[in-house]
Amino acid sequence: MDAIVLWLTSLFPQMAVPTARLIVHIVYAAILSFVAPVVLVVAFTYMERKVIARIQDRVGPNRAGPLGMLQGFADAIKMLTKEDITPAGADRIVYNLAPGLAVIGVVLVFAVLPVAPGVIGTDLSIGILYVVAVGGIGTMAVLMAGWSSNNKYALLSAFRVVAQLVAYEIPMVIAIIIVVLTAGSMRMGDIIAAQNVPFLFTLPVAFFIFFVANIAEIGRSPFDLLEAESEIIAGFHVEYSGMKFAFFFIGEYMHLFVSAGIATTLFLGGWRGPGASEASILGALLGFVYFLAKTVLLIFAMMWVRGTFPRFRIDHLLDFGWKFLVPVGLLTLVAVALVLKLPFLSSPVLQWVGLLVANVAVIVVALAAVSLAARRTRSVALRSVAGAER
Amino acid sequence: MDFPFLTLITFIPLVGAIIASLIPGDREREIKWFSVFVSLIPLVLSIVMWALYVQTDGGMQFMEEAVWIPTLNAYYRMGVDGISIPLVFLTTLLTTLSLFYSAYTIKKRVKEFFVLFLMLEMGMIGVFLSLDLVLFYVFWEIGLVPMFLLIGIWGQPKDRPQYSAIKFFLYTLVGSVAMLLAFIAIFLTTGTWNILEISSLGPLADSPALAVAAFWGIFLAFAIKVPMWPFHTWLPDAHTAAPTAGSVILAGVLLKLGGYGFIRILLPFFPALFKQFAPFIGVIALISMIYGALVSMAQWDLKRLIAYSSVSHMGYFTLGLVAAAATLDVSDPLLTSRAIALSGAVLQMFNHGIITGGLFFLVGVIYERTHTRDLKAFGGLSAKLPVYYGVMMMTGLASLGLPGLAGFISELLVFRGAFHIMPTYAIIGVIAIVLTAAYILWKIIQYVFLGEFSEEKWRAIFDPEHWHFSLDMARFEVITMAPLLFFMLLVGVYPAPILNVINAASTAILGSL
Amino acid sequence: MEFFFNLVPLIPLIPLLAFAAIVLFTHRNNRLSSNIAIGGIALSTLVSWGVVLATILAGEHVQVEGWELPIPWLPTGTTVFNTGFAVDGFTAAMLFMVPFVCTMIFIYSQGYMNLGQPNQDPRYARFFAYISLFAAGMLGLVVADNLLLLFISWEVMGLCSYLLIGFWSFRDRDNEQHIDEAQVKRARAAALKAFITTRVGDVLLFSGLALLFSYTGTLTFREIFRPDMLEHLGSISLLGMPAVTVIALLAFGGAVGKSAQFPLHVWLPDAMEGPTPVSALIHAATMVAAGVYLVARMLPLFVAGFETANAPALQWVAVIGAITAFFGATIGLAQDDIKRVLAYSTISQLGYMMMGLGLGSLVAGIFHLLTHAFFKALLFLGSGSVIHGMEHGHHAAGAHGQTSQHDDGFSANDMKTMGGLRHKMPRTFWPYMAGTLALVGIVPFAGFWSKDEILAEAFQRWQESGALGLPFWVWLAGTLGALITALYMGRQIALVFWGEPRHEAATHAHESPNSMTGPLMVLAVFALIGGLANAPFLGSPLHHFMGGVHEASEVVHSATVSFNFAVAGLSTVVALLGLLGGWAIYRNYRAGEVEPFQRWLGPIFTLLRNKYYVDELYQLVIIRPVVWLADQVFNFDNRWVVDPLVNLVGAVGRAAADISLLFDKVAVDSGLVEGTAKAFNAFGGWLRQTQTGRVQNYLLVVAVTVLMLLGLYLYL
Amino acid sequence: MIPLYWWLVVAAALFCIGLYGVLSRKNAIGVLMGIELMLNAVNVNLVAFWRYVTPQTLTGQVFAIFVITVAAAEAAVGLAIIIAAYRRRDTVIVDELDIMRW
Amino acid sequence: MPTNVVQIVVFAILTLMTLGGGLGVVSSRNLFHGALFLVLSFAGVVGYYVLLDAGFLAAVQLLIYIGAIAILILFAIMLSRGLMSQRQSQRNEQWWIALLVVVLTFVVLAVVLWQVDWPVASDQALASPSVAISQLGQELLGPYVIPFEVASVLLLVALVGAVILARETET
Repeated sequence: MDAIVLWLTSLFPQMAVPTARLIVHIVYAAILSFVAPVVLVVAFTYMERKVIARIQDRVGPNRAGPLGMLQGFADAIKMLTKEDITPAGADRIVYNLAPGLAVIGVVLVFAVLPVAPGVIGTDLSIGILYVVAVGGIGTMAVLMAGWSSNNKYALLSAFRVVAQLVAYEIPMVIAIIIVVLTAGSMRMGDIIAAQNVPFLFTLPVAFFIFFVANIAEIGRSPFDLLEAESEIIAGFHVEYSGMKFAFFFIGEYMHLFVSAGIATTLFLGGWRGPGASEASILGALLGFVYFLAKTVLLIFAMMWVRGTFPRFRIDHLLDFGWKFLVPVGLLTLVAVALVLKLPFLSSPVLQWVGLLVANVAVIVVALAAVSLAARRTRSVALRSVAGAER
Repeated sequence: MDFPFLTLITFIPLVGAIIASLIPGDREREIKWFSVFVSLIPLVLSIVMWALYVQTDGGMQFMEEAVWIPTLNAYYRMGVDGISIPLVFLTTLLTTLSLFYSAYTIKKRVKEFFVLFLMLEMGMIGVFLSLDLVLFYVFWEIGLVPMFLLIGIWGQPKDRPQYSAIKFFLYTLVGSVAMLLAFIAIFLTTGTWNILEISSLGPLADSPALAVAAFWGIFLAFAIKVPMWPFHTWLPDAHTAAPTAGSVILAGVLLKLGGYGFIRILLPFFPALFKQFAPFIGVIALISMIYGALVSMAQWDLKRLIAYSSVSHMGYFTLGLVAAAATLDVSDPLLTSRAIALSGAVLQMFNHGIITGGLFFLVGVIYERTHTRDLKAFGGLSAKLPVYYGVMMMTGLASLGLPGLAGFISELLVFRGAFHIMPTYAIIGVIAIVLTAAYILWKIIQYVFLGEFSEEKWRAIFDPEHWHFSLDMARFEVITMAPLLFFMLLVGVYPAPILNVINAASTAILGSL
Repeated sequence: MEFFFNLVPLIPLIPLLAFAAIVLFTHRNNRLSSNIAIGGIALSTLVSWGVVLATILAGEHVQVEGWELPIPWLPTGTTVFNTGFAVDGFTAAMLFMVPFVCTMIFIYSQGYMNLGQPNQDPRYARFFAYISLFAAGMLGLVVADNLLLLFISWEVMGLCSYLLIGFWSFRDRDNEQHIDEAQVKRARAAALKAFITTRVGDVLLFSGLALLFSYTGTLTFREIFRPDMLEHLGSISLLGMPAVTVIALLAFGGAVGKSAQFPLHVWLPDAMEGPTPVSALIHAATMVAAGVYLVARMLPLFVAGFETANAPALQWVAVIGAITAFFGATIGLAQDDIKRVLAYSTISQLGYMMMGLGLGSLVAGIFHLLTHAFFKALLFLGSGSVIHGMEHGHHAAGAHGQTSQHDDGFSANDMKTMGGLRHKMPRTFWPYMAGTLALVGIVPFAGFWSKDEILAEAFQRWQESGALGLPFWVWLAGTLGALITALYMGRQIALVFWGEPRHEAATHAHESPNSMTGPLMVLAVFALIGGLANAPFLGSPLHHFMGGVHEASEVVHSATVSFNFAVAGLSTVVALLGLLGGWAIYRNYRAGEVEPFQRWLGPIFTLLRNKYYVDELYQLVIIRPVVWLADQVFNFDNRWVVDPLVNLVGAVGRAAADISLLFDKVAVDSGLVEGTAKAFNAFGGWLRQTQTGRVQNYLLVVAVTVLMLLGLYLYL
Repeated sequence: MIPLYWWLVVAAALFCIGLYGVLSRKNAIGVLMGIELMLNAVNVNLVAFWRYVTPQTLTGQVFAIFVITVAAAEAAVGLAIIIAAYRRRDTVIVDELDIMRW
Repeated sequence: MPTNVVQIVVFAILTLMTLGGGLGVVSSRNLFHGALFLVLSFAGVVGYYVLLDAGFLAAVQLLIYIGAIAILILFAIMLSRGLMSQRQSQRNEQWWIALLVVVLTFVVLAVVLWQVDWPVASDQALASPSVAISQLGQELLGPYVIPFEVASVLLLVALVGAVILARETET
């Protein structure tokens, strides 16, 4: 980004550097806020439908445009032309505020997402904390939507959303803390710089937790309880239609992208890759490509998960969050902190190995505990069954 | 730093109470035995401490000191001398026995009972150990609340437990407030809360009126707790209403808090004033002794009788104290007499704790079986409950001061001191001894145990459905009483081990006034 | 010989251990328990006699100066109080008598309590535990080297006395048939009376002890009796007297209670409610002797500061002793209960001992104590044997269907139901006769020598002073007492052993078991020869043995009184006259007749006999009008002055107690305490109106307050 | 830079608004919200003082963090109490929760 | 230091948000709206923190006040929804006294705050505030470690307490 600023000042010598920077930022923000949503939503709906279709042994969209590529645009147009309804008895202001807030909450995260070397809205010293903090806005939007719809199902859904988001925010934050601990900074740039070996390989447990929690945060299958059609029709946005519904839709897919992007930054080394550097435009472009590739890969993984796993029951979902992810996360946190403080693991390589070993140990312990608990539950269940028979 | 005996003894019960409060309330067995176990720890520690205590030195030992509330200049100061060691031991012993006894007899709200009891123990021990007025006051008040609840919640419904509990609470609180004001006055003039330091400074020397006020303020608090006539009327009510273990602790330890306060605080702070008022306080002591004995004699309620006997017996203590304070002469024949009187007073506290504690246990024994304490309802029980008869006989005899048992030694020492220093008082006080024999033998022994055993009368009061142990004293009751009987005999036959420490401390305290 | 001295602590300890063993372990096994008790006391006797032997062999150095074993016991101020044991001639003399008599009585008890019989006492083992404890107390008292240990033992005996008098004071209807309810009540009253009455004396002693302790800082006899200490005590003035006299009088108060001296003697006749061995053991031979022992032991205190002849404390002892000796004897004259006669005889004889001591003669008093212990134990045991025989006879009669058991008012103790028993119970009769002769004072029985020494002492003192002063009256009382003693003993043996049986029970009475008669015979031997211990023609060996124990105090001197034939002759004649007279008068007395004495003495006899009506009073029988003079004197004793005094104190005490209670409830509790509470309650009721229960109200108040404070702070 | 006084006055205003909420709202949740406002006002003050008086040491921020902690705890417990009261007594109107009256 | 116009404008907007939100909180009849106003007010405070160079606190404020407390409040409001009739007045009867007191308090505070001469740091110091988060961490775990631990215990207790309080009574 500094490169662009330089380029701009060289192009317009009379332009002051701060002004140039301001212009660049505004342009960047505009791209992120207006262009990215549309592009991303269209691209990812297409991709998702294709992927799911493949998994389910179907072809997927194939009518609109070549290979059905224009399907997304078609849907968008359909959305825009639909009737905009505000239900009677709804809390009008809140009802209308909610969809916008849903998008804003996500867009704000873009500000600290390093999409390429040197390309970042602002590299805050508390970058990752900011991401977490802003995440609350999305929750707020859901609550507002659910409440203001004056619809029983919408409200129930909102409750579920909050319960789920609160529950999974904690393991997510723990995973982030593990990363921050290892990187020694909350600044996105520093985190990327710390990943000579991507954290995926040194902190697999943290990655797993983060990944799972992320899926839950977005509310995608198998954690899509909030919009479980069979239980609560379609969730908090059941009363929404047309453009307002589209906003939620956009918000969701942007959230998908952003969280995948954050995961990339935290665990896959962000834009890093051979040849990527801040020094040249080319290097930056290369970095962007790496970033995009990694992100898409993660999104693909999420879709894969969606296509593979059945939906959780609500109590299982909460149990999984509170009784598995949180304890495992805490255990990992302690283990990682210990490894980092061990004096004889001075060299980076040794430290990587140590971290990996600690993570593997945590996995073993966690699996052992789970299997033990499962066995006990099963025996209790069997016994109660036997008692019932007798 | 040395092994922190005092802190551990004081706070282990608290830790135990906290842990016990975390045990689910329906696991009564675990709560009961855990509490008993916890109370054993301070008991063992106090015994070890006694063994390690250097007996030839009458001063404070095992001192601990730490800054506590800097803005108040209050310190966490603890220490024991020969006065407090027997009392601490008495507290831990009686607590353990009470908990053990209660483990069998308390049926309702078990958890609260045991938790409160342990907290009570902490408060009581704290009073005996603290050497800082703030700390002293805090512990003093801590003990109040659990006792209040013990009386109020576990009291016998027909004895108006709420009334009694509130009476107890208010009485003590009035005294506490007066004491607190006096403490503050002392602090404002001396700038320290350190009991030892204040003792050596002699507070309020330059404002006699204030000193007198402070003296009587503190006196009131301790006199109510002891209790002296005419501040005693809370005692029979509280005793009657309290559950057995509560009565035991009330008589055995709580009354000693007042006595201890007299020796540790009032006497060293205001020796001259104490001397000045000694004739008056001596009269109060005599009234307490004789009046308590007379009222005991007129009672038909066994527990109330013993409660009044406490008033009488603590009168002996007061007499000893007054004798020790009635002169400030430290030359030898007089100093010896004063030290003997003070030792006798302290020993009287210890003995009273053991004996009257035992008597209350024994009342509990019969009460658990019959749910009555009316002396007229019994008769001829010695044939039916021979072991109980024997134990009661021994305890009663110890109480009336039969030589060879504990009560005699302290009475002897008290009178030995008093006869030298204030002979007139001693001669009058002797009357109480005869009266004591009369009410113990006439009322308790004769009405309960002697005479003809009547099957109909017994069947009317005995309730076999609620009593699951043997008719005569059950094993746990015997175990509860055994240590007390042992100490009655030990102190009566060979008091040197306990008197050594007491005597050294008394001599030291009187010598330094 | 030092070996035996080292065993001294064992003497009281062995019976104590026996007591503990029985109470704790063997109380379910009756035979084992009694054997333990007997074995314990027998062992103790052996040790004691060893000590006595050692003392005799050790010569004057031990006999006079004593052997001591101090034990540090009680730290007092800057000093340490020692307790311990000591043996000197005096102690040794007591040690010869006490455990031996005890042993005899223990053995006797085994039979008396019907070991192995169907009517064995249900609390058999407990009985032996008590008497073992008693023996421990008495022995501890004897070997104590200080007043405190003495006092402890003293009280232990008091306790045992209480327990044993009240031994039949409760009953279990399931197990006991032979105890009637009246007896239960009497036993209860008697036990309590005994304990409280002696306690009055004890408190006096306790005060004396505390005073002594206060002034001297020690209670060890040897140190108290040091001349400088006595001088120091004599120099302190207390209540207008030398302190030493006050202390001595207080100690004598204790002795009066314990030894049943006038006016605290009332408990002793009632104490006969206990089993007979108890009467023998405690109320005749040993415990009551403790008072005498105490006075003897403390004799230097009584004398200190004065000439022996006019020491006020000592004079009191003599006066009280003389009064008791005479009065006790007269009452004994009119009693029908065989044990009561002996009880009053005991009181009277104790008076003799006090007389002896009061005259300043240690040896005279103690000599009589020793001989009296033997023959009085013998008499009591004999009477027990008689009663036992009568009871069996009664049972046998009941079994023959001639009388029903409970409703005829039969008392096995009543001499007027007996008669002619010398043929039925010969092995009881002969020892009993020996005891009687000893008590009456016929040559050469023990009582003659000892009583004579006292009378001789008094006589000599009278001769020395030459006036009709105190010694004369003492001598007169003694001699008249001897006459009356002989009279009532003559009456007794005549009623019991001569004449015809006056009741079915006496007809069917038969001899007691060997365990009972055996001790009687042994004791009879001592009653016969015991007097030789200090017989003048043998050179008064006892005098030499123990006479010097108080020499060190430099105030008590031992001088031998020479044998005075005039005195001895007079008393022998008097005794023979009385004995034969009594025997002759009552020999042919028949059931239902008016008593000869009553016929002759008229009102005086009724006066004496009213004692009997008091017993009836306890049994709730109406007292008939009697001659008013007799009534006056009797009442003086039992209804107006002495007994009522005790009762009055009790009544006043109870009234005071009730008033105190009332005062406590009405004034202190309701008025002061609850009034305060009510005032606060009203104030609180008014104040609680502010308690709206609304948080925001409270908060608003807080806010306004803060605002106001802020304003104050800013603008003031 | 903006003068310190402005910050303080704004914080005071926020505090007073919160206080008014606490004192006047009927609904317990409203009261709680008022409390939150007051706590925020305090925090603004703390941070402002940090920035203007002791910018070199972070004491002000530290205290703000503690206040936030307390606020979080207070909100959690307060709301739990309100919910519990609502369950029992079927009301969240503060004036109706007056069993402590007299 | 000179006052920047942009800063003043931003300050004014934030103040509007904060105080306006606050007034909305205390005055809105609809409690849900009140809660949303609360969020607005919190957002304004977030802006204040940014303006005061306390970025970390801003994030924390966002995370905790908006992300947690506000949501909790919304939650509670929704749970007790049945009682919120809009017609009923949301003010109790003492509101006017309260208003009086509050206004007075504000006046007094404003005057007092004006009168006090605040010891503002030197310009140089003002120009370079310490904003390093690591320093904050060191402060928390250094001099303030005990309050820090106490706060953590407080949170735990609050957590447990809230759970117990809100739990359905088992029947």
